[in-house]
Amino acid sequence: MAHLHIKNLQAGYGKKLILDNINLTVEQGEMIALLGPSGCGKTTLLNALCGFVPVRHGEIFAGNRAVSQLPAEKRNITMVFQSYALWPHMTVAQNIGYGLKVQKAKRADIDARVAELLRIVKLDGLEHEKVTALSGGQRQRVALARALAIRPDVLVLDEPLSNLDAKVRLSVRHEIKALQKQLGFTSLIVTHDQEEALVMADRIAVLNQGKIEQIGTPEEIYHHPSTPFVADFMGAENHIEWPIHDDAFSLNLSNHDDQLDIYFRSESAVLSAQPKSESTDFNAGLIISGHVEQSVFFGNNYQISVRCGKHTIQADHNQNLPEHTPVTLRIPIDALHVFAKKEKHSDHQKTNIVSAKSMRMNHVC
Amino acid sequence: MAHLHIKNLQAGYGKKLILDNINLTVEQGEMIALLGPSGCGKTTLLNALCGFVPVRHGEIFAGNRAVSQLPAEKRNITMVFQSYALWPHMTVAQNIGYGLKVQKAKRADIDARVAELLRIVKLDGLEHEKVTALSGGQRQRVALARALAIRPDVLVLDEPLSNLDAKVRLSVRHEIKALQKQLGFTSLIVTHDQEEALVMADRIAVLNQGKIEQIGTPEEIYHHPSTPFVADFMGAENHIEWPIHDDAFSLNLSNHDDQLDIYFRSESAVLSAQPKSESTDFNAGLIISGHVEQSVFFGNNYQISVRCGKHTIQADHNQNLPEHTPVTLRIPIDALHVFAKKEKHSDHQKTNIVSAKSMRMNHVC
Amino acid sequence: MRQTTSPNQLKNHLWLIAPAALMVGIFFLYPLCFSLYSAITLDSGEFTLAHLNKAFELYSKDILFTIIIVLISVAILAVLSITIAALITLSPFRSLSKTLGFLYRLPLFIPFIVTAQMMRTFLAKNGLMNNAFVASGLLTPMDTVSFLGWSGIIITFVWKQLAFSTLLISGAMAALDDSQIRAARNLGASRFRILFQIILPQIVPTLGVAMVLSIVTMMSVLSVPLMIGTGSPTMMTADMAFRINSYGDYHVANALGLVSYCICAGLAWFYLRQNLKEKGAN
Amino acid sequence: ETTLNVASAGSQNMVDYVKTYLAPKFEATHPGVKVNVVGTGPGDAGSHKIMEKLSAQNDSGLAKWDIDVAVVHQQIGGELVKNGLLSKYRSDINTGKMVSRDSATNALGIDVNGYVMPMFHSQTAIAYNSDFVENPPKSYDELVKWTQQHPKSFGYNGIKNGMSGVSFVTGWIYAYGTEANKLSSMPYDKSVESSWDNAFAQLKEFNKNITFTPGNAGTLDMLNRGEIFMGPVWVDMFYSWKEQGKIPPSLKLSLIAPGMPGQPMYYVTPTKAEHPQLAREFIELATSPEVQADGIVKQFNWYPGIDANYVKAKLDNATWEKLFAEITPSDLSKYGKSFPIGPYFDDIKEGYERNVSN
Amino acid sequence: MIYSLNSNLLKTLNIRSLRISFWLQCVFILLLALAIFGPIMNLLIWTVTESWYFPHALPSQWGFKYWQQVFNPYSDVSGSLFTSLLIAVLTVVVCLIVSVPAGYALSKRSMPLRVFWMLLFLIPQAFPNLTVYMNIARLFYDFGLNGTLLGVILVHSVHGLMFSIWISVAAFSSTDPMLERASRNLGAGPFYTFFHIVLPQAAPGLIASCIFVFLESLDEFTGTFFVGSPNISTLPLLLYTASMEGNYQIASITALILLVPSILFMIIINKFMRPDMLSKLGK
Ligand SMILES: Nc1ncnc2c1ncn2[C@@H]1O[C@H](COP(=O)(O)OP(=O)(O)OP(=O)(O)O)[C@@H](O)[C@H]1O
Ligand SMILES: Nc1ncnc2c1ncn2[C@@H]1O[C@H](COP(=O)(O)OP(=O)(O)OP(=O)(O)O)[C@@H](O)[C@H]1O
Ligand SMILES: [Mg+2]
Ligand SMILES: [Mg+2]
Repeated sequence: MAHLHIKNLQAGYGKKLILDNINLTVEQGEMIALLGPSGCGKTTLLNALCGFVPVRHGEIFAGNRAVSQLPAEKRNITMVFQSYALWPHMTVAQNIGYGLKVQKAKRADIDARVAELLRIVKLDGLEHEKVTALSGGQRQRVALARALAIRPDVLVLDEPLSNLDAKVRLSVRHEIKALQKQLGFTSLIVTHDQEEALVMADRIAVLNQGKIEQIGTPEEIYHHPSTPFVADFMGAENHIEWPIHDDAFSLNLSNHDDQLDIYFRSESAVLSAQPKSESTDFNAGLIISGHVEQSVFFGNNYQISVRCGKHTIQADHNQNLPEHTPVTLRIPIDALHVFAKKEKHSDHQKTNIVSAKSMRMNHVC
Repeated sequence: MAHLHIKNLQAGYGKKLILDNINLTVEQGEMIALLGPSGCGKTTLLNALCGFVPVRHGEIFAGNRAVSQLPAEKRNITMVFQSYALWPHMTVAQNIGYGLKVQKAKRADIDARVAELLRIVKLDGLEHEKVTALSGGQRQRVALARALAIRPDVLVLDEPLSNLDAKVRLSVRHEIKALQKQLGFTSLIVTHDQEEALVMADRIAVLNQGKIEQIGTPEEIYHHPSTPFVADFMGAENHIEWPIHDDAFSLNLSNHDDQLDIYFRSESAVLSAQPKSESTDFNAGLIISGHVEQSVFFGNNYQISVRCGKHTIQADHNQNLPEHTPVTLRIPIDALHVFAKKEKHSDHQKTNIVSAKSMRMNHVC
Repeated sequence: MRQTTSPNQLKNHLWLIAPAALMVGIFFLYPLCFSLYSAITLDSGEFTLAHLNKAFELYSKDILFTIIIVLISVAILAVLSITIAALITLSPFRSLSKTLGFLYRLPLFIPFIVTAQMMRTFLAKNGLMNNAFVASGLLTPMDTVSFLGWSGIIITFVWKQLAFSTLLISGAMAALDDSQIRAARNLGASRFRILFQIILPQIVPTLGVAMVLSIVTMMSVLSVPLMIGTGSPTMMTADMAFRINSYGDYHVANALGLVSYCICAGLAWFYLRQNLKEKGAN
Repeated sequence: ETTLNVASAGSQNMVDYVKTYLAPKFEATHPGVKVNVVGTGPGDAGSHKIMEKLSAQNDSGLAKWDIDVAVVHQQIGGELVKNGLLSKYRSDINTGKMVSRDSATNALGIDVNGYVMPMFHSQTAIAYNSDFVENPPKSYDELVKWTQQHPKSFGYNGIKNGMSGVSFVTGWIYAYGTEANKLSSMPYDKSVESSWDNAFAQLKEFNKNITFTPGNAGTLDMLNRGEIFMGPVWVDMFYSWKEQGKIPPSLKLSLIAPGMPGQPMYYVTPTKAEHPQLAREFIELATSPEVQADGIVKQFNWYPGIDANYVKAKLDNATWEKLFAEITPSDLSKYGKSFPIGPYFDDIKEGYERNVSN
Repeated sequence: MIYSLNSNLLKTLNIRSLRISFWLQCVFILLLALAIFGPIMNLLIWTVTESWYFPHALPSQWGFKYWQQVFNPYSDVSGSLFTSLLIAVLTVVVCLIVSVPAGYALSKRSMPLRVFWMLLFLIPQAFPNLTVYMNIARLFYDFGLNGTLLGVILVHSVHGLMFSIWISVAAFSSTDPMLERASRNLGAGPFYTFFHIVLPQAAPGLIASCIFVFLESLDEFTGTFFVGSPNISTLPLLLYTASMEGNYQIASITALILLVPSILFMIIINKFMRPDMLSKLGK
């Protein structure tokens, strides 16, 4: 096990540059989640690490070895493929033991290690099954065991859960995390599911269009997104652009003459059925009045769409409300993600309005 | 548009019986979600409706027509396929207009209808693209438009969202729902994602091993599951079997000499950091004491794994807790789903301990 | 998604095969019966094994020769087409594999008889090949050897069939999931290992089809042994032609045909058995 | 318009001859008739296809067959007669009485009198490269010695790849087995075969010192390419190739003692030819002294099919001399043999397969 | 520092090993190219050879004499070429007509006796057909098919059926059955669906199968002779005659002429000849 260090990485296909200037360090034993929308280059990054996409520029270090010019088979960065990529002509044990066989390990050692891994991934007794006879979750675990068998320096996982169904996904998610803690391998996991990233990772890197937008702990990323993109991607689905010339909205920030982008989550909007009172609330940064447009049962609560002028705002509420009920939404100041209005596309600056907490965050590396 | 009525349906492959005695009525303009684990027969049911799997027994009525013996092309029950099944050699417009072309509609009428649908699914301007050039979400909408173009009696959708990524999924989900309200078609949507079912459907049918376990409104299904399977499937991930001979657990029900299966959600467990006090709480049906095993950041809250004897109970909490903190969990009586211990595998009886509310639920049809 | 079938559909399917089956039946199987019949009967119509005996007595060496030639050709063919297909799929140098992909297909478009004709003048002792070697100083005129004969037959078969079998095999390799190969490299396997342990085991069925079809083709070619082969032993097709042309003896010729068919069928059966076994395992 | 179908076995030269020389001549005298010439391939195989086609038509009982005139090899000519596929026509045409060779009446022991007209006569002989072989062998014995001194320099094509090799083997049997006259005439005696064991054994020994060639043309080709310096060839083919410049002028012919067989090509007409009368007229034209002289001898240097005296009269001396430039008339008459009768011929071939090549 | 040193060393090592394999592969390709082009070169040389004696390494006299001979008004090469092409194209058509439905049916795994049917179509190639053609000819005389184009086309089609069926089975198996369902679901009958959905999907594979049938037909002469002559004369027949009697120039020229349609066909069709079209063979 060793740490992984990516320096100024550039990679792409043909003339297309997909990854630009990626800097990322994964500490020994750490698990970092790469989060990002489809097509942002997550798989490309893993492929560059493993040697399936040539590195244009920059360097990759696994432990102390510079690996970016090594062929794939020499890198000792092992991948768990999204589609598992198990070999259908081999049994479970053969699949798992393959990497060791390649290293010309002794038969007995291989068997011992395979048995150990089968135990770890809880597949004891299935070693002689053909992998085609396994269910999705079982295959996933075989793929994991196969990657772990050779004790790689670094383990990278490409959306290991996206092919699984909801229940199985939960259990495999727990298993991977538990194994990672137990065995302590350095790992990089790709996902486009924010919940998955939050639950599994020690730190999260949010990727957008081939660039890392933010790196930080799950809490940082969730509560203090550093760009509108991250805010939006992390589930702050309500977005308003300030100033709005509409009485329904009132913003309670120190300075609001700026052009602002404001994001917040439906769950942080506190909804009350009485109309807007002028009492400036304790810490309500944004107060919006409107009326219920739709109310949808969401399990433990209802998601209420509130119509406020031209905007539809989503808010969670613990009970159903009939349509057209007039309501007031209060969003606490520290639940608002406020950004200076983007003028150039590539350059978002978080305004200094929002508390000093946001200062804590900066790009690692 | 017409209602769909399924009576005593049996279907299967070869000798295997997959669906047994399915009874289901979808009212005109209603949307029912079929929810169930992988392999329970959801796709098979849709296939039987559409005529791709022969009906062994029973009858299907679409409107007033008995359709179960008609060939697929005569049924006018249109399907949106899980994999879209768009025709790669046709453009978007040709895909959408195909059904009308089959009906020998006039060129101009087809064009008009295609244009209308493109507008509805917000794909204006893409009519001459090859479908292979579209993104996943766009393809999904083409598939939907194609199915709607012929104004089917009934629309069935097979996991229309499972191939989409999280953000796109949300927006397509809203679109389908909005279209359904707007156009008022009768529909049956298959999913294995409970949230999706809750949000989209007027009623939900939970399928397990080829049988309908429960039918009801989202609220009924969520709050009053009628079998342990439904409770578990709807996210009540904590399960204990009563009696437990362990002081850490105390159950506060009228009679508890019975053998019971108890399910509850992590979000309904109220966690307090002070140790168990003997004051019998207002309505706490179950009180559990234990200590924190793990605490995972989950976005708007933390999921705490609490170790209580041999059990690990998940509970939501608004703040992080260090490991080994002793805690007490209180679960209100109406958040407990209590079932008489299953003695025969197939026969669950909800005990009459739990309030009369549960009596409201019974299998529709 | 697996298919579902109702009895109704089955009937449809049989009906769909009917034209092709009838065509083969009437225009090949039926006349074939006469041949088979003639192989095991006397002129008077009595059953006899005499023709088969004679075929073995006179031509056992040729039968053996034929089998050996065909097997050697097929072995070389397999090795070469696997090599080429593997280079096309695995080579890190895209331009090389593209060149190769174009190159190997050329012989596909050259009929057997043209191939035989070309090879006959190419492989001869003073043919273009040896001349080229001599001109380039690799050989002296004294060292040149003629490849006409068994080696020429093999070379010609391989040359001609290479395109066909490589096309099938590289098709099968292309259809393999790329990530399976990546997974193996990722675990440290060299390209050779990947070829032998990951790719080949999975393309065995296609390799089988390619080889069976090639064997069948080679067993039935007459022009090559006639034009390239010299002296004896020779291929069975040449014997059959000789039997007919020289003696007007259809019985023994047909007996030889029967033997040849049995060899083909035997090899095809060998393949099918393997294939079915694998199917059964899954 | 009527079409006269002519099927010709043998080399493309022959087909071309019929197509480009005979057919226009015939069409000129028969307005409204078109001659359609098909080549069926060189060697016995070509003749055999003709026979198979005719028997197929015979078997299915057609009233009219699709070949009017065929050019076939001697052996097949005999078999065609035996199978009753030919009509007897020689007496119907004027040139019928101009034939003098024995082969016009007897094809490997089968009486073909009246059914066939020879197109031309051909002969096998040993071709050698005079640049490298100064004193060509004059007999089989000398040839054997020569091959011992020059291993692999003599080549022939076995017996499966064409008739020149078969001729050579037949000549071998004439030399070391049974003399030609006995084998070329009836009656057949099965026991004769047993006396050839020694001859075959020697031949097997002989084969070790030689190169096998791929076919009649293959022998000529290898001679041309300098891969062998000597080998048995068909004289007609030899001359055609030489004429076309496909073999060097240094190649010469020698007919060795005790003799090698030759054979004619036959013009025949099937029993149920669609145009029997036209067929007869066509053959008449083709065997007329003028055509034989101008077409067969002058153009191709082939030995004429009809009696030489009729032909010689139509030719200038120089042309006639050229015909015998390499093989003198006396050699030809001394060493030009016929093939043995069918059963012996089969015995020789099977004996070879059994004792030499097996 | 250690990093960069290390990486430089590794880079050179690595590049060297890559280089070796690069050159090895180049050599292999070169050898293959020589092996493939050598005989073809030889063929080309023979077409313009007038005489080529020992010990000349190259022809001693070059020229187009034999081209004139081939194209002389009597030899009817262009006629034969046309006939050959006509037959080849019609054979492709016949094969397509029968093998499209059969291939479609056989692509369904549920087809009873699938292996049996597949083997059945192997037989015409598997049995040495020299002896069978005689019987076919006899049969065709009975039917009155002898000497007709139809007869020759039938014989060629039977021969080509192996390729067309085996490959179209592969083509149809690789189409997505869901697409078919989607069409039925929208009210299209089985035939409409087949022609509008399935066939366009399978087209590339079907076209690939055409190549093999086309080539098979151009290669075939024994059957043509038995069934076609004297009325039908094809180029391979001429080629065969010329080649067997050692008339290399004529044979080479004829071969070259024969190559023209093949290569044209290839160019037209090359884009459909993706190897992966054939990948389902044997599955
Ligand atoms: N082989 C390729 N050739 C050219 N472009 C490619 C190739 N593979 C991917 N791309 C492009 O590179 C970009 C990044 O692709 P990548 O697969 O890394 O995305 P991703 O983040 O993994 O997305 P997803 O979540 O959908 O897997 C995309 O725009 C894609 O179109
Ligand atoms: N063509 C088939 N032949 C035989 N069995 C089948 C076939 N298709 C499905 N099955 C079986 O029928 C059962 C139900 O399958 P079905 O596809 O209806 O499940 P599902 O509920 O749609 O699951 P998923 O959520 O995974 O799509 C499964 O056990 C499956 O193995
Ligand atoms: Mg990806
Ligand atoms: Mg399904």
